[in-house]
Amino acid sequence: MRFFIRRGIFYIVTAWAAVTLNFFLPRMMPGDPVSSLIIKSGGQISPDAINSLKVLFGLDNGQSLWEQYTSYWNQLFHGDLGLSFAFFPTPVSSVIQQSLPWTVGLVGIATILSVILGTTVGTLIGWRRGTKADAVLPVATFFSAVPYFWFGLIAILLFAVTWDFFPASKGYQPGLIPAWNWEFISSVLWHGILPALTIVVSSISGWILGMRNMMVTVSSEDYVTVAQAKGLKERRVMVSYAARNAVLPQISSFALALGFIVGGTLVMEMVFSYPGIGFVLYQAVTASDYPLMQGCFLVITLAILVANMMADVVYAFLDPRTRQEG
Amino acid sequence: MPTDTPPAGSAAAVETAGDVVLRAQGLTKHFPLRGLARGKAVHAVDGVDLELTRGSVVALVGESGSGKSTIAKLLSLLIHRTSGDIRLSDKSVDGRGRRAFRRHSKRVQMIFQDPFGSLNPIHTIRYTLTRSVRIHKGNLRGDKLEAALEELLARVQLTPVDRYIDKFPHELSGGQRQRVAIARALAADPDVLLADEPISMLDVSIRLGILNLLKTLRDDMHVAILYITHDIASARYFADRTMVMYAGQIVEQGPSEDITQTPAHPYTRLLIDSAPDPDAPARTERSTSGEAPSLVSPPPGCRFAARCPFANDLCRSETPDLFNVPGDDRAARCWGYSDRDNKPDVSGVAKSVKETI
Amino acid sequence: SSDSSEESSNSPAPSNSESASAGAAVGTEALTIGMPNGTQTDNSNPFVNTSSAQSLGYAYAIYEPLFQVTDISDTPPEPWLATDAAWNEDYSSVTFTVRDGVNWSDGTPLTADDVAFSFQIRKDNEALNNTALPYGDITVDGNTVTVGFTQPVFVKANRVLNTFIVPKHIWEGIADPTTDLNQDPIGTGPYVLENWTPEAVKLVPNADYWGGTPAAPELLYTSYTDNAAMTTALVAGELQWGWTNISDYENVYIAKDPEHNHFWTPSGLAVDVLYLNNETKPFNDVAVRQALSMVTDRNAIYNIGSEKAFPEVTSITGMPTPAGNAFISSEYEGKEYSVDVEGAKKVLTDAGYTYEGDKLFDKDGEQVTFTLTDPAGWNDYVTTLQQIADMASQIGIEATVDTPDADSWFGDIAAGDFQASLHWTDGGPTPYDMYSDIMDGAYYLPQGEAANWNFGRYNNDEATKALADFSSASEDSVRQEAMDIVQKRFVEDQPAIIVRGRPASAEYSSKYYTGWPSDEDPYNQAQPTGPQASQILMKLKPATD
Amino acid sequence: MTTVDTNNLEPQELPRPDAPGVSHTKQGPPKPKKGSQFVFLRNSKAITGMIILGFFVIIAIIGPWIAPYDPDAFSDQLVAPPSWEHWLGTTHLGQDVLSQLLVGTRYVMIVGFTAGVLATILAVIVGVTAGYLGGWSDEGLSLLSNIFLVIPALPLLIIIASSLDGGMIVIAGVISLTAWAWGARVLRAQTMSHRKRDYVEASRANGESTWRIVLAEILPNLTAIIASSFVATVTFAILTQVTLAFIGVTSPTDWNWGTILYWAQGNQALARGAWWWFVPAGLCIAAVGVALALINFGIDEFVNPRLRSTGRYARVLRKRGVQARVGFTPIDRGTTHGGVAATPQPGSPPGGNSFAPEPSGEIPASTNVKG
Amino acid sequence: MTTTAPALTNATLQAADPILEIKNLSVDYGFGDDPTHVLQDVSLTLNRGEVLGLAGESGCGKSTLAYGATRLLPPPGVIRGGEVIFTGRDGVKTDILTLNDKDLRTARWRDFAIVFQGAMNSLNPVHRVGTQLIDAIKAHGKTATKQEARDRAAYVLEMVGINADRLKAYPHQLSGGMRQRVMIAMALVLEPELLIMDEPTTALDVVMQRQILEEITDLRDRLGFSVIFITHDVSLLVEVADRIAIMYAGEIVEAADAKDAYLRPRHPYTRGLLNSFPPLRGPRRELQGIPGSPPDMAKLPSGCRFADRCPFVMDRCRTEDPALSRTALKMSEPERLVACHLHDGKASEVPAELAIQAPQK
Ligand SMILES: Nc1ncnc2c1ncn2[C@@H]1O[C@H](COP(=O)(O)OP(=O)(O)OP(=O)(O)O)[C@@H](O)[C@H]1O
Ligand SMILES: Nc1ncnc2c1ncn2[C@@H]1O[C@H](COP(=O)(O)OP(=O)(O)OP(=O)(O)O)[C@@H](O)[C@H]1O
Ligand SMILES: [Mg+2]
Ligand SMILES: [Mg+2]
Repeated sequence: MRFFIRRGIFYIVTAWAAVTLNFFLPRMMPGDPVSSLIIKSGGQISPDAINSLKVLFGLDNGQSLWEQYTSYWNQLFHGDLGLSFAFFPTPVSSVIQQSLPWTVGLVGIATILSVILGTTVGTLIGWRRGTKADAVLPVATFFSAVPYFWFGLIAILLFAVTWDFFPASKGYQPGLIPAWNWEFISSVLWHGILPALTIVVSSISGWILGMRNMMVTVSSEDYVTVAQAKGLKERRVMVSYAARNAVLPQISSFALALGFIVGGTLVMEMVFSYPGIGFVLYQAVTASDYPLMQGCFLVITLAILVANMMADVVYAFLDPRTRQEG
Repeated sequence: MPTDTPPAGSAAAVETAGDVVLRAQGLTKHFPLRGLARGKAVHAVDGVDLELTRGSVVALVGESGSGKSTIAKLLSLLIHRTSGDIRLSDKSVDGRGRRAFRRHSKRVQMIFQDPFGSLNPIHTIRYTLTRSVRIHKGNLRGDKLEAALEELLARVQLTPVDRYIDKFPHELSGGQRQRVAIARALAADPDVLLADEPISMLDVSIRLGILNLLKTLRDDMHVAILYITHDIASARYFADRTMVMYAGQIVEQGPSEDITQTPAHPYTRLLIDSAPDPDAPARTERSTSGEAPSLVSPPPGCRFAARCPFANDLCRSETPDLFNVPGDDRAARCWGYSDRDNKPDVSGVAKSVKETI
Repeated sequence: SSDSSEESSNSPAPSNSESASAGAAVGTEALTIGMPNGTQTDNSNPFVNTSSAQSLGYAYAIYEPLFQVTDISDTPPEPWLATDAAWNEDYSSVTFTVRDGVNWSDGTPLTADDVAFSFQIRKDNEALNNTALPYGDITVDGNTVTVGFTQPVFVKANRVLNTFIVPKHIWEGIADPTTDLNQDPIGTGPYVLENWTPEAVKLVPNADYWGGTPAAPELLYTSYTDNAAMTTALVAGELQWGWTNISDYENVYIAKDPEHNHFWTPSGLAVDVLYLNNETKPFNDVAVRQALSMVTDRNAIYNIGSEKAFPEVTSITGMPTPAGNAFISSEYEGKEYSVDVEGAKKVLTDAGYTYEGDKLFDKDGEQVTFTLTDPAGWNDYVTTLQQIADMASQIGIEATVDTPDADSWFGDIAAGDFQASLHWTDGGPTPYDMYSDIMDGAYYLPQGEAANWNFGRYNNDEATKALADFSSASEDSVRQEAMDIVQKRFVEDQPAIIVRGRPASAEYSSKYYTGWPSDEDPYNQAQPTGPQASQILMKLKPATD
Repeated sequence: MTTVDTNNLEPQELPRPDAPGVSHTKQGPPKPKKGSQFVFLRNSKAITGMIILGFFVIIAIIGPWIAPYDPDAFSDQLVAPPSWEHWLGTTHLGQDVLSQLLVGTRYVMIVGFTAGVLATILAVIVGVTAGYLGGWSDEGLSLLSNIFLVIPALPLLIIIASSLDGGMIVIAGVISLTAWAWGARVLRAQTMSHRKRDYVEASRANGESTWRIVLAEILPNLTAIIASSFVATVTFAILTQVTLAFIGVTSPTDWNWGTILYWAQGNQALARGAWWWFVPAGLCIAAVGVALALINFGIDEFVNPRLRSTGRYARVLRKRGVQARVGFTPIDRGTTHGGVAATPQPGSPPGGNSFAPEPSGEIPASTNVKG
Repeated sequence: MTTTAPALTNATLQAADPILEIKNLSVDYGFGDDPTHVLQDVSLTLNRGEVLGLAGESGCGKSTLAYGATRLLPPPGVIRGGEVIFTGRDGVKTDILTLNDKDLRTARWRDFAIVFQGAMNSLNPVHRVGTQLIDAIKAHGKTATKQEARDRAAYVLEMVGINADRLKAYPHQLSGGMRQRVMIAMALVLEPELLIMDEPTTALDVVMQRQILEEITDLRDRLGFSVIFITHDVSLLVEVADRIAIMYAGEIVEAADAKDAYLRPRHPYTRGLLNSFPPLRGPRRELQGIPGSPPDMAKLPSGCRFADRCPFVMDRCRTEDPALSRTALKMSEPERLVACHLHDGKASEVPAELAIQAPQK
């Protein structure tokens, strides 16, 4: 029990620290939402509007930082994330609501795909090490070593522009109304393929490598040799004895990755004009949109913590040794 | 900071063979538990009295987990005791504070079980020994340092010195490494050597070499040695006195020869019976089974009661003290040797052993 | 043009009936309109720039202005929701006659009350008054509305005419118009909002539109994360209308479909100007400013920095042509910029500067250097700065380009903490805004205080007075006189270096619809995100081929 | 998080505790040779990586001198494809792409390595302190690193980088600030495992001071891990700075590979078909990335001897047609056993070394076995 | 696989019924150019029903021999030659080294099972003990139903003195001794004919060690399998084994009946080894042990590998590698083999310590 209380306290303190950091960081940036907006408009908004914008955003009442901080927590406890500046007066919560599912959906699926594929490939090449299959590794490494945006842009050029296989941007065909009908869903899937593939290809090497190395390490454990000595089928030894144990460290990495899914892959969303939260956060940053930044950070932080909590649980479930303590 | 401990050198000069250098009284160590069982503790060592005298070897035997290493660590002040007292040359020590700890470590040195682990793989022998010399003998340099190193290696019979001094641990055999570990301890010119299973990780054929080396140290330098082992035969071979530990307590103590030949405590007997012995006629009776009691909540009464063929209700309800056993300075923690009316009959212990001889 | 108020306000609404009849021809293709403005949220508040409605521009397909005005040509204001506007002598009050027969898309008729309310709401809510107009009394009389101002607003007249009108019966019930998402916008415009999704906003024709039926049966507004993504969409033909900066647009965009793809950059009276800090070295010396201007190769900038997308400024008054032709002082008529390295060097050496090797040293013996700043990420600006730095090196001045982040840059510029920086100016029907933004002493603030304009801290009483005269004069001749003075000061003092025009450009495709503004018919600028949107949408006709 | 983590990072280079005999043989723990803590660099993968990296380091040093043009210098050839004059073509300003690449290498390397060094120092300080001290200091420091792990790096970077307008060192510092936490976790776990080892206890018992134990006893044993985390951080730093430059967060006028891509993308190089402007910088980054990955493979194999044998023998084995598998020891009746007939021929007498209770004086039995 | 008529003449008289014959087994570590030749041409025969002890100090190749013979050596181990002939109860001989994967899998655990050194690592920490036991049963299709398999697992577990409800336990929930027993139970689950035990008791304390030894001896008597018992504790072997083979640096240097070897060592190494164990009973005496340390297997000296440490070393020891052959006292002990030049010549030339005669029966 104490174990869980300790973990609980740990998570709460982490969350508090992260939220606080998230509050102060944006405010330490130079500039303010109004000037950012004017700059961004590049002449569309006249500086004459500065005053009206200040009034609009409620930045004219001269609250001290501490007052803002306390009222921020107050708002948080009431589930109110405030109004976004960049999309004024849209509430932060609806900006997040609108963008989060896309990111979670696409990046989530891509990550899961990447993990499953990578782990499987890693299992195989780790098990049959020294065979030609090892050649997968340098190829995968190459794709993880190129910057994602570079890779993504070339992928767009090749697969969307040169050969018109996939759409170049957006989450679905503009004009479709989100609904649970085939037309919409197929459009979403169709638009998701290229971004998802690029994510998978560029992130898979880590999973392959991690699993392969663990497989190699675990393969030389005595219990694997014992399993072989028992005359078990090769598949069973590989899956149930070697991979089953080797996969444990992947879980924690996966949890971390899951957490970061929510952060979105900003670069992917930029490159593919994908309607996710990563790009929203980026816009919030460039617009000095504190409320939105805080909201995004909060969601990301919580997601990472929850993912880690889940990882703790799953890990305890998969590795009986850790259950001992709790 | 305790300042009453006299400088080590002078103390060493005064004391001669036979003097008690290190004495522990009621030494107790409870490791607090974490997690669910918080509030409870592992009673690793419970009320151990022990004396180390110059020029003699005391063996501490017992099964795995009985608290032997914990005693060694307590005596070297690597961990802090829960209660009890440790007196070095009759001065209580607790090693809090760096200087006090160093002073203690100068006189009480420890040798670890695993010579493969106790030498840092990335340092040469020269580095390891130089550090020890510098810590304990002042900042020697040049020829003086060289001479000190040479002398150390010569003492542990690693000669010619040049062949070993610049080697890394992995380039040496286990026996050689253990000698280096001993040399490191000797650099402090200690009065007490705590040898925690110094040979159990070594090849059979080189074990004796180390034991014989320790013997020389005892005889030539009058070092007091605590020899920890689970091999009771080697205790007989090497130690003057033997103490048998079971579940955190001393259950029997006395001269090694007496203990091995006429064990008084049923556990000692079990230990001796269990040791492989090609000379002994084939034993037919099955030995006692069962495992040591939990150290977290030790059962009331004698800790060995659950496995003891002689145990009666008394044993299961009241904790025995160390009672004197007939013989020269012997004692056993067994109700059988008390003068209680309802004491168990342990005559079978000595009898059965005598028969086998 | 410098039409008098009477003229402009009395001009009839010639094109309106035209567009109404043209509306009879209805196309079949949806018109897709895009902007590179990133994420959009379900927010159709027409007042705030941050709403999706403003960001994508569909607010202007729904809400209409009183007049359609344009800065790019001397086309007179076109009456729209008002049929007439009458200014008083000093432009401190205007009376609008509201058009009859206009209905809101919920069926309620448009009244003078709605118009008055639309001004009143801006007056009452400072947050909504983003044109910073000094509203005075607002009164209704029958179907006329009189809007008073506390100061003359001659130079802001277009902004007044351009004001879009919102329905009183809706907005008066809204507690806080600044934070209302207005997700069900009711306007008078040719289109109504059909549905809103993050990827696209769909608008369909307003069945009851006063001006007829628009040609496009459906508008799809969509947003891209950046220029590149939007360019890809434009090139692919997914988009028919929008505005983004396309590098090498001729090859990248036009060449893909030369017959239909258009990139139109009508010159207005806004410019990109290199602000020089008149209060610090080296630009506190007019000679250096002059010399730098003399070696600034505006043609090269046109070709490279602007990638031919922005018109070159040729008149030495910095006035973009042809939009500014009418305002150019007779003294400078026909005088054009030309690169004159030797002349520049002479100016410098005459002023006491010396050369050592090819490095320029000032009177104090210090080498002349300066830093050009503009935010990282503003590609065309930074490229232009690099060109200018290159040009400065021809006269021995060592210039470096620095790219701080946008926020710090913005702060530094306002506070006058810079040496040279490329910035835009406002446009307007007259060159007043342009010059005022550059050199109006009324904007002058000491260094360290955040100025709204005149970042270069030019402070010349003559120029300041001339600008004030221009804005408050009620006679054209007085204005021209004032404008002549302003230009003379600009040319002689060279407080800043105008490098190019800053038009309101747009891309559009005539594949499905024609009738876009163009050089042949420059009735307004072509961006989809301004009040002109309703005008353009009504001018469109289905392509006949 | 921590539960997971320690399992993950359980030291793998420990000698098998149950087989003390092996440690003086080839299978033993890392064998540092005198004067060289970097034996892992002898690994062939690591060598390849080092060569590639070395190439770029040299470019970083001499790049600005061997660049054929000033990377800022304009020319009349705008967006020209590769030619003799401009091997990698030109940009929209007629600048020479090759020169930009050569000049830009320095920035990339300096930021990458500075960030790597800074982050590694931070990681070592936090990780080793937490791991060695344990208790509350550990809890606190772990919390700190967890917070830095939890905060999404890229937005944080954008915020910080854009608020300090930055030269390379600032950028490097900012990157290192977001990059140290992972390494600290790894090092903490490693330190904890070392702290419990006998040699640490032994030097403590011998009277060594705490700081000396940490610096002289534990830290050198972490060399490989530190090196590996350093290399990983450098990779991260390079990719991050390039991404930052590409997004336009850092100054696009300081030449590096990211700014090349920034200008290329900003001027729609790909749409224009100016591949020479966009592709080479990406490939350079990939080359450095792969080089660093190879070095890390080398370190991995050094740290984990089980990985080592795989790589080392893979080719030899493939040539011989045998496969090293767990549980099925390969049989290779090759020719290396001089003199001794490795393959028992049916009917041939077993060597004189046979041990079986045999009748005296007789010719040993022969058994005929058919496969 | 079939057998030809054995060419044994009077060997049949000895009732030699080999179950496992290792012939000329050579094993290398390392696939590269410079492998360590750990075993070279080692031969060893195990008879049916016998407990064969394999002793020798750490690193001399005991495990390598056992795993090599069953092809379980982990990489980089590689078998460079030899044969390992297993004779089933039905008399069919198979060479384990030539079996294909499938046949080898089938033979494993059914014909010969192994208890690995260190039970800590031999059980998969993430699977329940029961699962791991049942795995082996199912892999060989020994039982039809799950329930039968579970019953069988429970049965063997009780056989080694562990309550059947421990089937549900995870390895970490068991003590070291229990884990070791689980391993033994697992090895016995298919009633193999041959059991190889690699130091099954080293990690345990003496009390536990004795219990387990007794159990093994019991089970052997009941089930009648043959055992290869590996340890470095010779005194232990003398108690459990029928026959002992002493290994030194990858070679078998002496092989003899257990008691014979203990009482009358013929090889100087055996003698030294026995002299290294202080006796628990009987007179206390000074022991010398064996000076020096074993050679590095990677760079073995030429000649006799023990020469450097041998008190009786002769010149030829340094050049000639002695073959494992009969002792100088051939006639009186026909079954003993020793690899020592001292025994090449006449019995009278053997130093007295190495020529102790057996008391006449
Ligand atoms: N740091 C610790 N925290 C908690 N419990 C401990 C700690 N150190 C030792 N113990 C426990 O104390 C008891 C005694 O341990 P100790 O190491 O002294 O035994 P030992 O007799 O040396 O055993 P061995 O022969 O296996 O070395 C054991 O039950 C052990 O689990
Ligand atoms: N992977 C390996 N690479 C190189 N040499 C090895 C390897 N594994 C074992 N060896 C060497 O092979 C020899 C025999 O090892 P083996 O494990 O068979 O010894 P052992 O007699 O079983 O020792 P122990 O009593 O310690 O178990 C040893 O010298 C060892 O160093
Ligand atoms: Mg111990
Ligand atoms: Mg072994």
